[in-house]
Amino acid sequence: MFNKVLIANRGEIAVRIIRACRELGLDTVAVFSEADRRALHVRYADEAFLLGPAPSSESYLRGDKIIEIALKSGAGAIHPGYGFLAERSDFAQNVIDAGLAFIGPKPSSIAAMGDKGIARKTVSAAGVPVVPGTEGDGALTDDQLLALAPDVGFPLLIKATAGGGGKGMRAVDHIEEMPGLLQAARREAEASFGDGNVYLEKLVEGARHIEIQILADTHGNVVHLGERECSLQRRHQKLLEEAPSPFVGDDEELRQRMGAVAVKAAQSVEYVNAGTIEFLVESDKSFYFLEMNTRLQVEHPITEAVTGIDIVKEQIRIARGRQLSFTQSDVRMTGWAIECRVNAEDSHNNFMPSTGRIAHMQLPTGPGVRVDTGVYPGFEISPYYDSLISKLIVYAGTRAEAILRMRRALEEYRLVGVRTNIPFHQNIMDSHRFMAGQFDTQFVEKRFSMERADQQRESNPQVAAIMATMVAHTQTQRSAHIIRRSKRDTSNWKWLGRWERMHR
Amino acid sequence: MFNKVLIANRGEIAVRIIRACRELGLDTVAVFSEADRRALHVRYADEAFLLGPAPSSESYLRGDKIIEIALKSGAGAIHPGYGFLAERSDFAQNVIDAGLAFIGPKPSSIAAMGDKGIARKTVSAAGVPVVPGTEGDGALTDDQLLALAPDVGFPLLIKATAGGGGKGMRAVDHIEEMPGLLQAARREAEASFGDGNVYLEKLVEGARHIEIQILADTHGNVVHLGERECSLQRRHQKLLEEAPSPFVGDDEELRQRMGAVAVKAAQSVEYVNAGTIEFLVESDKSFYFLEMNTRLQVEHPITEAVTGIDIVKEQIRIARGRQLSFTQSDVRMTGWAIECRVNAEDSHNNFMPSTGRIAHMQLPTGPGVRVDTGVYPGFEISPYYDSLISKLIVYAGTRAEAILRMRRALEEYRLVGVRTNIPFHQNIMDSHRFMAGQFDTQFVEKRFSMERADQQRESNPQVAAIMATMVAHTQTQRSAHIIRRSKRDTSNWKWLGRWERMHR
Amino acid sequence: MKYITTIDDLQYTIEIIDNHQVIFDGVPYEVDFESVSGQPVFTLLVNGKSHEAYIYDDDDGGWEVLLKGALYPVAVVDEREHRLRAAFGSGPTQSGEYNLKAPMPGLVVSVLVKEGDQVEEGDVLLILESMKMQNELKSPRAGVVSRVNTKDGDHVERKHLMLSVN
Amino acid sequence: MKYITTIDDLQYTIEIIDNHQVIFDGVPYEVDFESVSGQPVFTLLVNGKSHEAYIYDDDDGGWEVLLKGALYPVAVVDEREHRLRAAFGSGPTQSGEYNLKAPMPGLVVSVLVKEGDQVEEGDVLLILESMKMQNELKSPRAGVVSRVNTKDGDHVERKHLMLSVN
Repeated sequence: MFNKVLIANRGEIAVRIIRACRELGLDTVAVFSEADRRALHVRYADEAFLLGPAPSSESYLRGDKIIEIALKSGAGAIHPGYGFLAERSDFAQNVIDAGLAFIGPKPSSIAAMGDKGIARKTVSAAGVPVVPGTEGDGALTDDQLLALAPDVGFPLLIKATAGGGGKGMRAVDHIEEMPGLLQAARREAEASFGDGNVYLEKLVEGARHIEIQILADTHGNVVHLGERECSLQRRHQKLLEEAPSPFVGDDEELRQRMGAVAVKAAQSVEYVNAGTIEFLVESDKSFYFLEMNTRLQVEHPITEAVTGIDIVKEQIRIARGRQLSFTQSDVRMTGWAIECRVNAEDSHNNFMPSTGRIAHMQLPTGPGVRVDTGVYPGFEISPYYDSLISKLIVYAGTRAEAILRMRRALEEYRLVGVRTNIPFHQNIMDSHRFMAGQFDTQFVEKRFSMERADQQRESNPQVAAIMATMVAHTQTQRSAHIIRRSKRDTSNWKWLGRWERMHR
Repeated sequence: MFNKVLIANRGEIAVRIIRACRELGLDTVAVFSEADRRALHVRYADEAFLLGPAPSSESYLRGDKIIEIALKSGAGAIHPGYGFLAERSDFAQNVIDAGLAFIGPKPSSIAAMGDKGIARKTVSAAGVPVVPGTEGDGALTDDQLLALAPDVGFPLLIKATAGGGGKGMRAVDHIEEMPGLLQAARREAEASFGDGNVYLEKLVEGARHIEIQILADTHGNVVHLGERECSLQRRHQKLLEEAPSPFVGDDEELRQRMGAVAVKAAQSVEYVNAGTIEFLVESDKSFYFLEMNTRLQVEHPITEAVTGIDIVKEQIRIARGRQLSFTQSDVRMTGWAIECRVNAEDSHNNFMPSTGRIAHMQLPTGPGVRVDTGVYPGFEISPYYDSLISKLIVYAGTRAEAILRMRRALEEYRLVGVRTNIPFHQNIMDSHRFMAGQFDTQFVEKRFSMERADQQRESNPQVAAIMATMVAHTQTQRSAHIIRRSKRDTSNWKWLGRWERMHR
Repeated sequence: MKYITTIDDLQYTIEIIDNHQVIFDGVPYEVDFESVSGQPVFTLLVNGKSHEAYIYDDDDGGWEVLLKGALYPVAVVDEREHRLRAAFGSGPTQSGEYNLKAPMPGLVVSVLVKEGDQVEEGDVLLILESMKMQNELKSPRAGVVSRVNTKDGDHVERKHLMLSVN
Repeated sequence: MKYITTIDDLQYTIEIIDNHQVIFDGVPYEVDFESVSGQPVFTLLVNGKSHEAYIYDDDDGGWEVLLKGALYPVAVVDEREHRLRAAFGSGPTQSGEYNLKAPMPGLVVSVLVKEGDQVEEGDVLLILESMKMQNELKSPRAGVVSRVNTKDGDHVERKHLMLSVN
C-alpha cells in the first residue's frame, strides 16, 4: 500500500489530485516542464521534479523519466490525470512493471477501449448498441474509407481510432470534401496521439451527448453515478456540462437503463477504477455507445456535487485495493450542478487562443460555487498546453437556481491579461433554448451566434462610450504631461498635437 | 412585495447578501463610506450611494441617510446584515415607518432581546433556564454592582446590557480588580453601542458556547436548524465555529431539547425571520440561555452547509411574506462543516490588528471549500472597521475529513500585505485537544499558546535559514548594483561596505 | 476636452470636465470613475448605477469595452481631429496587400503555399497550432503569394508577419 | 558570498554561489529558488522537496520567515560583519528610555498618564482603538513618564511615538 503519489500531469487536474491526496494524508510528487516552474501544482506539492523543456513530447509525455522520478522519490503510485499519458496502455504497463501502482484501469482495458474500432466491436458483442459506422480494426486507407463512406451515409464523422476530446475529428456533408477533411483529421490525430488512423461513424443529427460515470473496484463491484449532459460543444470540444441531464430529467427508468448498459460495457473489458461511457441519445430516447474514456473526466466535479461522492478520492482508495464503500442503491442524485469551462479563448474573436500573463484575477466565491484552477495572478499562460484556465462549478437545489447562481458567478469572475470565453457562457446562460433545455450537439455551431446573443442582451452603449472616453482622456492627459516634463522648451500644444497624430 | 433591496452594511456580509438577492432576481443597492469606494460590495451591487466619511458614526451608522437613499433609489426593503444597525430597534422602526420592509425581526423583538437584562427576565418567565447573575433592567451603578457581585459569586463576567460580540465584556476573578474592569467594560460598551450599561453574570467554568439557529416566518411557523459549536473564542470573540457540535454529537435527544427551548425563547418575543439563541452548556449537558442575537450571524454558512438551507435567501423570502418551504421534520444535519474566521490580526504578535494594502491574494478553492470575503488584491484594509477579512468554510462527510480539508485549505491560502491569524488556525487544526473535541470557551486563552504550538509543529529551520539568506543576498546584490550604476567613478567594494553598514 | 465617441452607428459627443463631471450629448452628469487596483478594470457610478468594465486598447487607436459580458468596439476622437478627418477623410486607404500575421504565438504545423502560388479566397494558407488546437488560416481573397516569412516547425510570436498575398 | 545565519540559538554558515547552488554548513546543495510573481512569496526546491514561504523584513535588519504556518525570526550577516561584531560587540546597547510607538494606525481613546507621572511595570499607559478593538498598551517597566506626544481623540499612524518612560 502506497503513501506517496506522483501526479503525471499539470494544471487544474494536477492541483485537484494533489488536494485529494493531501486530504487522504498522502504525500505528493509533482513533475513539471521548464514552462511550469512556478505553476500551482509545483507550489502545492510536497516534492517537485523537472521533466524537461516546455513541449509535451519533451516533458509531460516522457513516461520513462516520470517512472524514474517516481522510483527515485519513493512514490508508490502514479496518477495520470486526463490527457497526456492517461490513456496510453504501454505507459500503464511500464508503471506496473516498475512495481508501482497505476491509479486507473488495467492496461488491457485501456488498450481494448483505446482503439475505437476494437472498442465498438467488443461492446456490441456484449450486446451494447453502437452508432453505425466502419467496423474492424482501424487501419483503413483513404481509398477504402472513401469507398465505405456511402454505405455509412452522409453526413458522417471522421474520427481518430486513438482519439478522444474531439481531436482528429471532422464532420463530412458531401463525399467531395472528404479527401481534404481526411487529411486534416489524420494530421491532427497524428499530432495529438502519434497515430493517424481514422474510422467513419454516422453523424446522428439532433442527437445529444450524454455520458455515464462508472466506478469499479478490484473486488468486482461496478456502480454508475448517473449521467452528465455534455451536448454543448464547439469543434467537438465540450464547453459546458450539467448533471443531471435535463433531457433524462425525471425519467429514472431511462437513467437506470443507460446506467445498466454502461456497467455492462465496463464489465466487457473487466474495467477497474473510474471511467466514463459516452452515449449518443436520439430524441426518441434510443441511445448508442460512442466510446469509453478510461480515465478521470474533466467534468467529474458536477457528478461529485450531485452525488456527494469524491471521485478522485475513490480512485485512490480503489487503487489501494479497498472495496467501494457504497452500493448502487446508495447512489442518489440530488440537486443540480453546472460546469462552465473557462478557456483562454477569445469568444468575441472566433474563440482564438489567447496567451499572456495573468495580471489580475478574482474568482467567484460564496455559497454553492466551486472553482478548480491551476493558475493564479502573475502566472503566464503559455501556448504549449491546452487553453483550460479553470472550471467554474455551481450547485443548487434546482436547475433554475443553478442557472441563476452560474449567472451570478460568471458576473463576479474577473481575469485580466488573457481573453476568455466567459462572455460566451454568459450568453448561453441567457439563451432561452438553454434555459428550456432544448439543445443538441450542434446547437453552439449551428444555432448560436455571439453577435446575435450580444445584441439580445440589455445593451448599454452610453455607459461603454463614457467609460472608453474617460480612459482615452486620461491617457491623453498623462502622455501630454510626460511630454511636457521631458520637453519643457517647446510649446505643449504642438507636442500634444503630434503625440495625438502618432497614436492614430 | 419588493424587488430591490438596500444592503445597510459593508464587507463580506454585504457581498453575501448581494449574492442572495441576485440569485433571487432582486436588484441591489449598496451604501458606502469614503473609505469603501472601491470595496467589493460597491463593485458587485447594481447601484451604490455614498454615505459619508470613513468613521461608522458618519457613515454606516447613519440610519437617516440610509433610509433616505432607500426611498430615493426605489428600494423596497433594507437588509442590515450584522453589526452596525442590525440590532437597533429604533432603526428597524424607522425603516417600517418609512414604508419599507425590514429584513429582520420586529422592532419589539429586537428591543426585548436587545436589553440583556430584560431578555433574561422574559425567557426565564417563559420557562427557559438562564445563567445566574444580576436580574432587572440594567441601569445599575458601579456601587450597586460591587455590592451584588459576591452573591453572583466569582469568577464572574461583566457584560454590556446593549452588548454582543464580546464588546464591553470582562472576566473578573477577584472583587479588587472589579472597579478597573467595570470602567474598561463601560468604556468599550459606550464606544461600541453608545450605551455604557453593564450587568453581571456567573462565569461558568469549563462550559461550552453552543448556539441554535432559528427561522420563523410571519405565519407563526418557527423551526430550528440545529446547533453550532462556538467555544473557540479569544477575548470573547469567536474565532472558529463548527456544525454540528462535537459535544452534542449523536445525542439527537439533547439537540432536539435545546432546539425546542430555543424555539420557545424565540416565541416568547413573537420572533420573526432569522435569529440565534446562544446557550452555555455544562459538561453534564445542562444548558442555560445566554442571549439571543436578533440578526443574521457571521457563522451562518456552516449551518447552510450541513442543512442545505440558504439562510439569507430564506430571510428575504420571509420578509416577502412567504411561508417557510419546509417543516422541522424536513431539517436534517448531514456531514460536517467548519468555519475559520480569517482576521487581519497578527497571531504571532498577540493578535495585534494589521492594516495595509492587499498586495497579493490567493484563496483556497476546490471541492468542499467556500470562501466569503469582501476584499480582493489591491484593496486597502483600513483601521476603521472590524478585522474580518474572510470566512473560510469547509464541508465534508465527517469531522475528521473536514479537519483534513481545512488543513489543506489553510495551507493553500495566500495573502500578502497584511498579517493574518491563519497560523493560529493551522495550529488549532493540529491541536490534539481540538481533534478530540475536548475544548471549552477558555481553551484558547488558558490552554493554548502559539509559541508552544509552533514548537510542536514539524519544524524546518534549515529551510527558513536558506530562504532568508537568499533573500538577504539578493537584496545586497541589487543594492550594490544600483550603487555601482549610480557611482561608476568609485570602487564598488567601498560603497558596498558602506551600504551594508548603513543598513544595519 | 470634448470628444466624438462612436460605437457602430451610434455617435455621442462627450465633454469631460473632470473625473466627476461629464457632459453627454449636451446633458451634464455627475459621475464617479475609478480604476480597480491599477488594472484595466474600471468602475463607474452614474446616477447611482454601478457599472464595471474591462477596457482594452485594440492596437489600432480604438478601444474595446467589455461590459456585463457584452463587447463594445469604441472609437474616441477629439473634436479637432474629428474635424480634420471630416475634411480629409479618415487615414490611409487599404493597401492592396494582405499580410497574414500570427494571431497568437504558436507552432507553424505546415505552410501550404509557396511564393508565386495563385490562391483563391478561402484557400488554407497555413496551419498554426497553439494550445493543442490546429487553426487553419485562410486567405480572405484571391491573389498571388508575394512573400513567405516562415516554414514548417517554426515557433512564431503573436503578430509575426508569416506571409503576404498580393 | 558567505553568511552566518541565526535562528534563535541555531547558527548556520551558508555560502551562496548562485540561485542554484548553496553550501550549507560545508555541504553543497542544488537548489531552485524563485519569487512568486514579484511578491514576498518565495518557492524553494531543494532535493526535490518543494517549500513555499513568506519572507518579511522585520524593520530592524532581520527577517521573518513564515513557513507552513510557523514563524522563524532569522538574522543574516555576512562573514566580515560577523567578525566585526564578534570583535566589538553587536551594535549600540539598549537605551535607558522606553518609547511607546503605535503598533498600528488607530484612534487614541485615552491617555491614562501625564508627563512626570510615576508608573509601575504593567500599568496601562494608553488605550488605542483600531478595527473596533480597544487595545490597552502597558508599561514594560517602572519609571517616570518623560514625554507625552499624543492626546485623547488623536488619530495616529503606525510607529508614531506616543509617549516615553524614563
